[in-house]
Amino acid sequence: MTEILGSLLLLLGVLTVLVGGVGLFRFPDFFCRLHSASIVDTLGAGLVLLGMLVLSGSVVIAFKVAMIGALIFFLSPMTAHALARAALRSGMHRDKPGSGPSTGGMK
Amino acid sequence: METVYLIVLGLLLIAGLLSIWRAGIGPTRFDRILAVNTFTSKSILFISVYLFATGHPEYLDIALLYALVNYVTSLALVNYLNRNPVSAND
Amino acid sequence: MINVVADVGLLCLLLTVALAIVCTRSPLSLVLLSGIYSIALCTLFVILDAVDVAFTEAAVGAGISAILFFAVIRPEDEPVTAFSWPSSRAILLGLGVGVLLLAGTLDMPMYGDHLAPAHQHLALRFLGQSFEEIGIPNVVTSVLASYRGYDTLGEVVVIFTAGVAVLILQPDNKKGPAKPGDRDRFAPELMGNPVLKTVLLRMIPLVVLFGLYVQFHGDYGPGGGFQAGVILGAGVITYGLLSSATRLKRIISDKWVTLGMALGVLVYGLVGVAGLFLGANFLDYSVLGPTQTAGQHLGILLIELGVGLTVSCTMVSLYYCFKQGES
Amino acid sequence: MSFPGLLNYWVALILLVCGLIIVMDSRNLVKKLVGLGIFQSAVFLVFITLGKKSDGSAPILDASVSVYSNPLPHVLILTAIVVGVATTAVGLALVARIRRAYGTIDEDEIDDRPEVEPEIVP
Repeated sequence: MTEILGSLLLLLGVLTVLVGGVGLFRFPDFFCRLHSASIVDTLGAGLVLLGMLVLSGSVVIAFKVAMIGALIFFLSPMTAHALARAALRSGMHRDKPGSGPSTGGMK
Repeated sequence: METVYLIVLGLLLIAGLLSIWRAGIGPTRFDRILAVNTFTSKSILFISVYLFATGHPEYLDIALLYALVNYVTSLALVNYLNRNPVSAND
Repeated sequence: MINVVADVGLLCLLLTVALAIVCTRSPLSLVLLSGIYSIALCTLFVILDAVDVAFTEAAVGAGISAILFFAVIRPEDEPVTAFSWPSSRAILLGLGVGVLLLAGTLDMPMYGDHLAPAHQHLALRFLGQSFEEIGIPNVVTSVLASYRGYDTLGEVVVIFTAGVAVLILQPDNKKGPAKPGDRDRFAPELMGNPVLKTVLLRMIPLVVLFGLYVQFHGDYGPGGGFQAGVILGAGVITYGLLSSATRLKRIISDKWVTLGMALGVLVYGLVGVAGLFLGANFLDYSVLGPTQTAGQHLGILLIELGVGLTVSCTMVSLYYCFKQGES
Repeated sequence: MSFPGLLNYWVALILLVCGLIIVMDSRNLVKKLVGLGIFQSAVFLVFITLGKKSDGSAPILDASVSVYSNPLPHVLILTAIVVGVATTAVGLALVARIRRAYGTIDEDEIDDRPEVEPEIVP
């Protein structure tokens, strides 16, 4: 039972991570990519780690997994925030709505 | 169970490749640092899942270390950008 | 099966990053790509059962190299063209070397071969007898600290020498006009940002705690003085990055850091000399305690402390030197 | 279990050649140091691959494990990594010093102005 639940969580999480990766690869400008990479990635990592928490047999390992999860949960959004601020301060702006996603890249 | 682990590891590798691609082509420096960050979190997952798959989860310390010091690169970069303000676009 | 798939996949990732590095010219992108390279390499070390090595690579690659590189590169180095292929001469020469080496690899043992010569004499002894002789489960630590203690002493001296060399190369700041107002304030963007301040200031004790865990748990799991030194150094440097090197120097002055570098090597050497005085060979810890394993335990603990002290102080000293060169 | 065979060594070989090409070809001193790091890591990879035993586990003694990989290459490479970062730091310090003396870290630009005396600039 725990194995099935753990596997499901692992697969769901890794699919989410993959979706985030595709977003990072495909989206047209930095802020879109930031959105996909940080938010979706944190969710996916959380799901995978939750799956491993279910699968972990002992308390020590469960604690380590929970620790990794907590660190990712706090540090990943913080990094995204810092990056977004730094990008805004350096004068980067979101593409104009009219230019559409096909322009690709930042100018 | 082994099939599940194989699928998970394979998908993580593909996601890692996408991150590397983004880090390689940019186009701005922020894209690259973002790609480094997501690659790190994917490696944390990869190491953890691999250790679980091979039955040695006691070495999770390595993944924990990455989760702990992942911020240093971003912090050093933000520090660098603050010291050397340049106009955007790489 | 899992092992082979992970191995091949990571080798592909490594190759991709290496080729990207060959074609990239911007220093900033290079530093970031080499960060990715280091992470992929570390993961590969985990796949190849080298957890201690992976630990070291993780600590070094994520904790310290980026700080050093970012202290040296400048925006004016950014080239006009971001990508360029290497010249055909270099590629030809590289290919020549590659073909010669390829001929050399054909005699190598296959991946994971149990009968490979490397696994026969010394390795069997280390794996079979180190637990009776040294008494700690991590064979890597017992080989590093006890069987090959002399070699490790040499490595520590090399790190110390590198730290001294960087100290010599740093600019003589006493003559130059210092800009106290500019350098003595908290980095405004970083500390004015409550999110970064709240999270990262709380990270520092966690990182230092983890470093101490790695230092003292190194006998039983992956870890040891080298890794712990780098992690502790990274934790201390984080405060410098968040505020400024000047503020960090008020807490840990550069004199103490330099002293710590030397003290670590001294502790290591003195443990060896203590063995001499108690009637054994240099760096033979068996005589340090009532029983052989107790002596080995004590000796390994002490020399790992020395290694950790030297490495962490060298890292902080490197940070100070590069900060000084920057202004 | 003979599939990866010599693949690890071949990848290490390509990495080594990549590092060599970077060191020979690039004129930027920071890129040369990154290339040195790649060259070095190829050597690490060869050593660690030599220590791997199939179905082995990390050389940390445990009652439930019977096959361990070879600890000796791990010891050699572990110290080499830390020494590697220390030597990279020395290289970077030299680069910073060259920048103070010549105002650039590009070899071509340095060659154009050989007459600058390094001692003049503080």
